[in-house]
Amino acid sequence: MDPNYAPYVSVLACSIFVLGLGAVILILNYMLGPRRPTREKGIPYESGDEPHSKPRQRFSVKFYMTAILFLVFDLEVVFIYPWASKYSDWLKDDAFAGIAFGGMMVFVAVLTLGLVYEWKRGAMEWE
Amino acid sequence: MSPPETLVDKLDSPWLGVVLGVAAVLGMLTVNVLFLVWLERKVSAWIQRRMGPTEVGPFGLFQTLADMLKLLSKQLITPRHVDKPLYHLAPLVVFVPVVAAASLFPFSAGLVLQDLDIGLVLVFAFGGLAFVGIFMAGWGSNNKYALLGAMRSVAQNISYEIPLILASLSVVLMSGTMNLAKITALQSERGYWFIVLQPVAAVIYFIAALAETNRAPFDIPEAESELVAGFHTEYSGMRFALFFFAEYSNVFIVSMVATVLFLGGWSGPLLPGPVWFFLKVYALVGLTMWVRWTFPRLRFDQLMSFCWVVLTPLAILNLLITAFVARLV
Amino acid sequence: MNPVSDVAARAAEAAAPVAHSIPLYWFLVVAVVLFAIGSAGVLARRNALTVLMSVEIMLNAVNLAFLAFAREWGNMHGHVVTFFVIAVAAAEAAIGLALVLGLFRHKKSVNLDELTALRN
Amino acid sequence: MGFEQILFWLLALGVIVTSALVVLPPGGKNPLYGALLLIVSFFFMSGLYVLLFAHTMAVLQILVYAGAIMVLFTFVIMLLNLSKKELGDETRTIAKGVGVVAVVALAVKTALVIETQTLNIPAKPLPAGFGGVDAIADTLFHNYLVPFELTGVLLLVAVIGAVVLAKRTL
Repeated sequence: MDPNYAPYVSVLACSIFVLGLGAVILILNYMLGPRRPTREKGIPYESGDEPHSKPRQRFSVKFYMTAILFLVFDLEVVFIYPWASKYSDWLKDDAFAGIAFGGMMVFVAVLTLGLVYEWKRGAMEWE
Repeated sequence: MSPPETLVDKLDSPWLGVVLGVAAVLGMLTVNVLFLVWLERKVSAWIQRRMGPTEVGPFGLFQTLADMLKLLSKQLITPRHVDKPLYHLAPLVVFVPVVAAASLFPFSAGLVLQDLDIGLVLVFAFGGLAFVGIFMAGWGSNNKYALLGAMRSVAQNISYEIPLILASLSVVLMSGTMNLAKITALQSERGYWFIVLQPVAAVIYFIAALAETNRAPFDIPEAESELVAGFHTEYSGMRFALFFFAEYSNVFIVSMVATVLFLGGWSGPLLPGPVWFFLKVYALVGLTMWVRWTFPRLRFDQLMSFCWVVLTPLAILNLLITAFVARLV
Repeated sequence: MNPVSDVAARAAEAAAPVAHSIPLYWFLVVAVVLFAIGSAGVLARRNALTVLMSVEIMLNAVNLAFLAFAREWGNMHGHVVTFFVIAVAAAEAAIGLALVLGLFRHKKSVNLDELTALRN
Repeated sequence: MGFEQILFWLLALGVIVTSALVVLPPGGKNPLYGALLLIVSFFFMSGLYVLLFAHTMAVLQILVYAGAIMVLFTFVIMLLNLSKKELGDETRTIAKGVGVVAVVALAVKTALVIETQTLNIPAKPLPAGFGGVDAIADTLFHNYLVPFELTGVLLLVAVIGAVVLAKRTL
């Protein structure tokens, strides 16, 4: 196997192994445990009350705003990963060090504007 | 590029190596989680002037093991009107990435199952996958508390992931690598831990890690007084145990990341590597427990705005200042 | 890189084209099939969410093709373009889903056939 | 067939089947199933990336696609919590049928063309560090600095647009 991706194949094998093990544990529990379903056991748990509204309501759009912010900052982080791991090498090259620093500075500043905008629009105030 | 010799290389058959390695990691994780749950109960008891578990084994040490066996023989209750595929698969989806992430850590020099150049990114990638299982559990359960708990849990997890990663990137900036083993070796080589140069990042990381693992004072998603048990309300028996296992494994994993990034991993004088590694991990775990049983719970809006208004800008600032200072010196 | 070693490197490249164990063609076929699935979804489905997901499938197919060619040419440009495609896909999803939310508020439906305001 | 080829076909089959299920039922009927199947297909896809020596992109694919973009999708699906009626009926028109047939025909034709066209490309040897983070960083910041900054602007525009669109008609 190519040494380039051997460790990743090993990660894959590891995940499959763990998935199988988890399934075995659940099946074991299914076989060992008793099976006596009653009506009361089947109703959604609301601390003993009968459920009195539909379980799946609509949620605040604030969750969506949070997800948008997360998406943008996740991409920022993804662009910072390669930059951060190479930055110390670039510092040895004086001509390029400034570009590397300035380039990331501008990128981060632009994305922080997005954060400030969302904050100012009140998208992050949960009432 | 060529990775140092790992456990897998030392065996003749790579497949046997993988299976044995995973079994070892899983065993390590299970023992630690069982111990962690016991420790949590003892620490909370100590803080609240109680005894905690005392019956099973010396100091009640085997209490969690007994609990595990009890759960294994319990009835698996499936409530009516659940979304069957989602409800049944959710525990497995939560369980697998956690163990996969745990298999990436170097416990000592050369004692690592999978030595990847981008190990740190992969740990965070697996951590980010937790949301899938939480969603499946919350949506599949047909229970309003489970669903609300899942929504809050995911919103909190994704928000705090940003400062968490940004803080650890400040360390990457200084080490110039994302290989967990190399980051450790570098600290051992230079003779100092990165917490010395990055105290702010360490504090940000610690706070964000508390929130990532849904622990008090950030345990809104499973606030028992308002949401029953959060997204795993409707789960019983081993299904519940898998969620519980994943939760405590997460505590352990974020502590391991912190140990590698800020506390020099397995490096230390006299004692062998793994001892140092676990000593540091347990010091951090103990700290999270102390915090959990001492501080009151935050409100959800406070939680979210604290992340986006305070923690994230601070982490960005810290990263840029680190880059700037690195240029000057 | 100094010219001498550059020449040497080029000579080495010209001399020894490597044979990968998985040919480029296989990857491209998978990419084509995925792209077809995605575009069929965009054409045939009227549920806005499924249409957006089909677009993601198409972008993924393109990424696969870029990475396959990057391996073939032995340089990293394909990887960086994939990077940008991922970023654009994220921006597209953010705006697309905001539009879906808006559509739902207006029409109480996410069916794209309801979007007829500009017709006639 | 060697191990790598078998792995390739397993992953390819996985990505094609799961992607098809996103479009067809069950994914086409229930968007939440569609989103979860899409996440599974991203995993198979990143497996293919690894076989192309693009291991960094494979991990970033999981991090961004499975970990961030799909969060957005699932959030919106749960926010709307659509009933059958709100999802709308799928109309079957002749135009759609023609479109799908045309797409399939085009795909078959393209596959045949690339077979004859790509057989002659001699593969270049991979430089040291191919597919690693450092190689990506070098190419990104040396050759693509302006597109990189523009991506930042694009993301800013996306945030502002999404906030405006989602907030206006609350």
